[in-house]
Amino acid sequence: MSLVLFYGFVGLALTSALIVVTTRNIVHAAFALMVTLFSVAAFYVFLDADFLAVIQLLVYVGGILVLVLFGVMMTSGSLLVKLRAPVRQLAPAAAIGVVLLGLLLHVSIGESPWDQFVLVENPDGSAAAAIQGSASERPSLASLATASVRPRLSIAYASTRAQGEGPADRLLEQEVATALIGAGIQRMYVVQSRPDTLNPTRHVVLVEKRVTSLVDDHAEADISDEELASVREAVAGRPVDGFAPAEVSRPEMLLVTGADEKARVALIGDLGLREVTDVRTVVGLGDSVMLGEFLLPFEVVGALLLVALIGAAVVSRKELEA
Amino acid sequence: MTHPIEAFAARLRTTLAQTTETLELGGRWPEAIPLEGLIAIMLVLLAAVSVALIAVVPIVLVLMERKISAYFQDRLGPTRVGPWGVLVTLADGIKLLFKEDLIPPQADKMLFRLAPYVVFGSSFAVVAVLPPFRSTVIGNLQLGLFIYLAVSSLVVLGIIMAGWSSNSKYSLFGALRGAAQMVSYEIPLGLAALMIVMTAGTLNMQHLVMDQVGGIHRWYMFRNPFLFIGAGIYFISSIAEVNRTPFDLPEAESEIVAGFHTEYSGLRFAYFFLAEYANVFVVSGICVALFMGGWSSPIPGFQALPGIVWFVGKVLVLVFVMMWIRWTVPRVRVDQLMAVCWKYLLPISFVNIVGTGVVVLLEREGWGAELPIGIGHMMWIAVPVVLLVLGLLAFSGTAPVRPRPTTVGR
Amino acid sequence: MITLSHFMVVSALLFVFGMFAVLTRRNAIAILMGIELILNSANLNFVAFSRYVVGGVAGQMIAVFVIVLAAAEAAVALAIILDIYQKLGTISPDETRELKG
Amino acid sequence: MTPEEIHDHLLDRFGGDVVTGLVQSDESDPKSPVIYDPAQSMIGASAIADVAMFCRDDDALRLDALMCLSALDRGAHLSVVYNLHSMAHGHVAALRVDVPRTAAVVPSVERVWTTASWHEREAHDLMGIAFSGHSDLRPLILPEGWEGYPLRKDYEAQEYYRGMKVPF
Amino acid sequence: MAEPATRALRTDTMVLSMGPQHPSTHGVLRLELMTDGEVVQDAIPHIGYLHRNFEKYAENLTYPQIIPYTDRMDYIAAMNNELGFVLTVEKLLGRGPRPVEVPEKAEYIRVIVCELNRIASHLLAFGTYGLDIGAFTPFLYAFRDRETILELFEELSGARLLYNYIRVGGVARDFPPEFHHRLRRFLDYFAPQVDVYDTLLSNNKIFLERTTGIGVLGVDDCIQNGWTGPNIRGAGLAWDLRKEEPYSIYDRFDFAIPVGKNGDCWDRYMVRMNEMRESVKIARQALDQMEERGLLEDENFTANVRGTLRPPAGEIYMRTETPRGDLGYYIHSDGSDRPARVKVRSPCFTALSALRDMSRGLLIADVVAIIGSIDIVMGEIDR
Repeated sequence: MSLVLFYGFVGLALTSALIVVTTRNIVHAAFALMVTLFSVAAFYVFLDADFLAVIQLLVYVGGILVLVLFGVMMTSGSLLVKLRAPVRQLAPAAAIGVVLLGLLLHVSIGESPWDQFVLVENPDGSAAAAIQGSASERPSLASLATASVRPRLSIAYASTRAQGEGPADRLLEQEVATALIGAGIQRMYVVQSRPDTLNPTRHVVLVEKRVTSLVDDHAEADISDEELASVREAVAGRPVDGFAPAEVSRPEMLLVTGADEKARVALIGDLGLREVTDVRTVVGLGDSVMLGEFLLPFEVVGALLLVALIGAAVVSRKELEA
Repeated sequence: MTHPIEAFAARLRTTLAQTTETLELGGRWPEAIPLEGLIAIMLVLLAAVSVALIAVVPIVLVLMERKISAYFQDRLGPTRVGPWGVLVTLADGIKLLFKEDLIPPQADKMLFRLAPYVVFGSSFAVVAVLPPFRSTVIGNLQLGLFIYLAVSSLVVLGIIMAGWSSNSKYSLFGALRGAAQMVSYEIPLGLAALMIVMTAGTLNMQHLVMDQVGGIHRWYMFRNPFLFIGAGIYFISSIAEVNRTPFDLPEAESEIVAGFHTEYSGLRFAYFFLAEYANVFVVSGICVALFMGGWSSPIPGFQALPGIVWFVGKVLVLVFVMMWIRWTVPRVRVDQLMAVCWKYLLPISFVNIVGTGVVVLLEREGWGAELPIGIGHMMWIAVPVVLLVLGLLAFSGTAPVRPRPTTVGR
Repeated sequence: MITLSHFMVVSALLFVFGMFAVLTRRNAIAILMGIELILNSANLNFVAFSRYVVGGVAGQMIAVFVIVLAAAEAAVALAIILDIYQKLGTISPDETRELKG
Repeated sequence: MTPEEIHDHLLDRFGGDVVTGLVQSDESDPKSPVIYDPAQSMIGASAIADVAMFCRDDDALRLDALMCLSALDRGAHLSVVYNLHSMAHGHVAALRVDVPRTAAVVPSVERVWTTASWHEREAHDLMGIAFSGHSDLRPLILPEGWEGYPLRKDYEAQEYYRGMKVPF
Repeated sequence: MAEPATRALRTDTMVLSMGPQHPSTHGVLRLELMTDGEVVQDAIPHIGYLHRNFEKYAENLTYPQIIPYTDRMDYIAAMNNELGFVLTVEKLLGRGPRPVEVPEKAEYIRVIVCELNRIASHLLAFGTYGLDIGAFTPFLYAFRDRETILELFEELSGARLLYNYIRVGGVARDFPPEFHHRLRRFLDYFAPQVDVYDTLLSNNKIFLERTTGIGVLGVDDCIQNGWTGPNIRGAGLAWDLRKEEPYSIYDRFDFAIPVGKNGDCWDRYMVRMNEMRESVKIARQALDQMEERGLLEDENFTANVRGTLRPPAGEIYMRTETPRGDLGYYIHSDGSDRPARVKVRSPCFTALSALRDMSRGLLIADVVAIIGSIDIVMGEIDR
């Protein structure tokens, strides 16, 4: 079903891109560009980059396209100017286009090198080892889990509240367990956090009495009180391993203890797979990543945007005194 | 690779379980129901909810607007169609249905037809993000609030398309004015929403609401003074976003007739009309979810009625205030409109963001831990002091009193 | 099953269309649209690769930067185009030959 | 000052050939008196602009408000009557210019009183008096291309106006 | 206006024609706006869409027959038009052999009726000005109160808008029984209502923002442009014909003239609002004086002139204070029963003539605000 949707969007994107290139009416071109950008946002959703899809919608379609439309309106006087270049210019451009297209298609469809291996990181983060994955199949979790190195894993979504026992859930549970075992993790507690009615800034943390042991095939066992206390203490109120208490307020949360018994908190997004880098899971793109590794580039880009804004305003200011 | 389907089915199960749990049917769904069955149920549920919202909401709001404006203006409003004029919107709809759909001569036919659907579509797409129920049936989207901002910026495109394609000076004027107004008021709107994201830490609307459960003191609006001002800014820019008086410049009757939908008639005009009222509902819905505790009840500990009743009640209060403003306040001029946004709303919201940032930081550092109530609430003590200082400043210099005309006896 | 090569084909086509527009269009703003198409196809490739091959969020981050830069570039480009339109009354790249020696 | 005193003031300022006479009401025959409520000073057509400027700027007169500018068709000739009023002194005066029916040209007083510009355009439309020196004498009330001057006694409505039958 | 040579670059001035069917042009006025974006560079008014040539009619009708046509000029304040014409004719007759003696009751009825009409006209101005600026509710309140006045007129003269009530030598009909009670009850009800309107619109921050400082015209510019009535009083000159050249029995009443300060839209609007209060005072004093002098029971309300009306030959000019300013009648009679020429000096005609200079460089919304503030009626401009 999602394949049909995907091909639908591909058709939409390509036809509207064609319209942008060939139509004589500049305004039609602008609105065709809108459709193209819209379908590119759809592709991002297919690539699990939904945060990026929304950014694309907001910045590109809502911002830049409106800017272009204003530009078109301002210079609408020149609308009727012939948009078509004379044939003398069309031929070479078309030729270059075809050659380039052939090159790109060869690269993307033929046996291309990077299907052969999956980039993984060694524990010390150094050289990446190559694992022979099946060409087009996305490397399944199981094959990764057995790798001796610490793999970049995807943890399937495991709902900790619904305790669903359906076949799909069992499968998901299985994938989670294998992935965590691969990362050297034994026990999985289920943590439920509810905002404290009395003191708004603190969070009462309920730790389920049951624990799922990952090693012996999901046996559910009640845990002793002091272990419950230790886990609760590990999570409640104090930042655990880099997560501020606010993070803890999420209801669906999975607490896993590593081999060295140090409690680590893994936050599970509910929209399919999330990349897990050394277990300190990151939920999609929106949260700490942006402020984590990519903080400096963001500041630079922010400054650049400001400069562009002021420059544009100065340049387009109409000479009032004229 | 079927992972989206798996995730979909899993979430489907959880939400179905939640609904049965709230309806006290014991949350265990038998595994017997196949995957396709689950999906079918989900789609039916989704369709039912959205159709209900699409059909019912504008009709109620249009009637509400006409009745309320009538009572403001000391008249009765529609009374003929149905008891107390309740069916007047249906009558309007039918009338518009049978009215002839004119397309102006040199209009850009294709865009002219497309514009209403773009505006109508993007206004209604935001309904998916609203968290009206205790257990979200529609979509537990991780990026709910962000999606709202993105989709609401699409309406601008629809308006420009409508204005450009109807090939008349007035509609082009209205469209450009509308686009400029909505684009510039998106910024304070976004900043106000950003403040909530900073305090709550999540973009998921359902989690925002759950953080406000438990009575009026838990509402973000009253958490700290900065958020209170943020709620004010959000409300003002949402009025501008929906093009209602005092910011209804795109359809300023007295200046440019009816703005971008001057040339529309019949069913196409009905789309614009419905879209406007749906937008009013959606914008106040988001405001309720963000600042006024969504489906939670204002009285601590008393959540007798289901979530939807509280939610719709609060939304109707907000819509009433919007209508109240519409029928008393005159219209702002174009440059004053821009001045309000760029010279007043934006600087205030920047200050607010810094303020909220400080509050969030202090709370995270654990400052508020030992205080009886949160640090945000403690800040309310500072408000009267600030007002006092501002008052002294304002009245220290003699403010220029409006020169009233002197009645010169002869 | 949607594989990496699907996305690469789509972005290749988008890229070619964009380039074709840049080369042949006689209106500065149409050229600007062509550039937007090229940037989008690049973004698509970045995200596709980060999803299928590399993992992690680096690819998406680059895409965000590209979008931000596209915004800045569009703003400045349009300002210049408007200025040219004010001065010369036309924005077709052939006729704006004022700087020619 | 009464209109008569103003007339004398103008007379000794401009002399007999410019201020040609005073039209006053005479109630000699009680049965059929002739009433000129504001007495009118007859002014030579060519000098009206300077007289008007003098009326406005002279300290004794200071007739700064043009109350009404009326064009009349007196059969033999057309005449333009300027009713003036002084806000400062409060007195009222009337100037009158008679022009032959065929060559009806009167210098414009637009520069003296701004309000005269529309009054003169209206007089030109309806009575056919051309005001020389007027900034833009486009038709004000009548549609473009309307033949004839409606307020003249000998006015015949045209048969068709742009294909539309005129006399209904 | 030739394109200024200095502007090297081609600005895209767009010609936007506002009217003649347009919600805010108060009748059939076409405004040709040269706009550069929102800023108006030139606003050329085109009038003549409502031109019926009253002056040609007047030359072919006898004096009593002309009165109904004077209503059709300023159809919102018809009584004041009629009064102007009738007073001019009576003044002309007064200088002739058979002067007309208007009974005292008729004089009082005329004053009451004209002041009521002034209130109704200002109410309409207040309501439509709210609409121009964007506030919808004041319009409803204004028209609700105006309705009571129109009902009073209907009871008195048979018509709501075009009354044909004032005649040479008196009025057409006497007060119906109990009329003065209803009138007094309306005046007592209406006096505090004006304060309600003040709170509704006058002191509203956005209304102030939209009207103060817009369309400013100094006193001497007003005189130059021939502005009269509330427009010139808004600029600061206390010029009211009822006080300057008291006609009929206005000198028996004590009322004030509201005057503005800096001649902007808000001042003109505020002058009209205060004038309504003054008109209520005048009407009340008139009613009291009628009761003191026992005129209510008095029968003769008209001098019922016998035979055809033949004023003496000659030319006369007289003006009266209508809600829009000085309405002047210039009558040239040749002794017959038909006037040789009737020229009407209309206050709105001169008010609109100044619009072009005032609206250069403003925004479209300001031009709409200015048109609303000078309160024009196209019937009177086109005649």
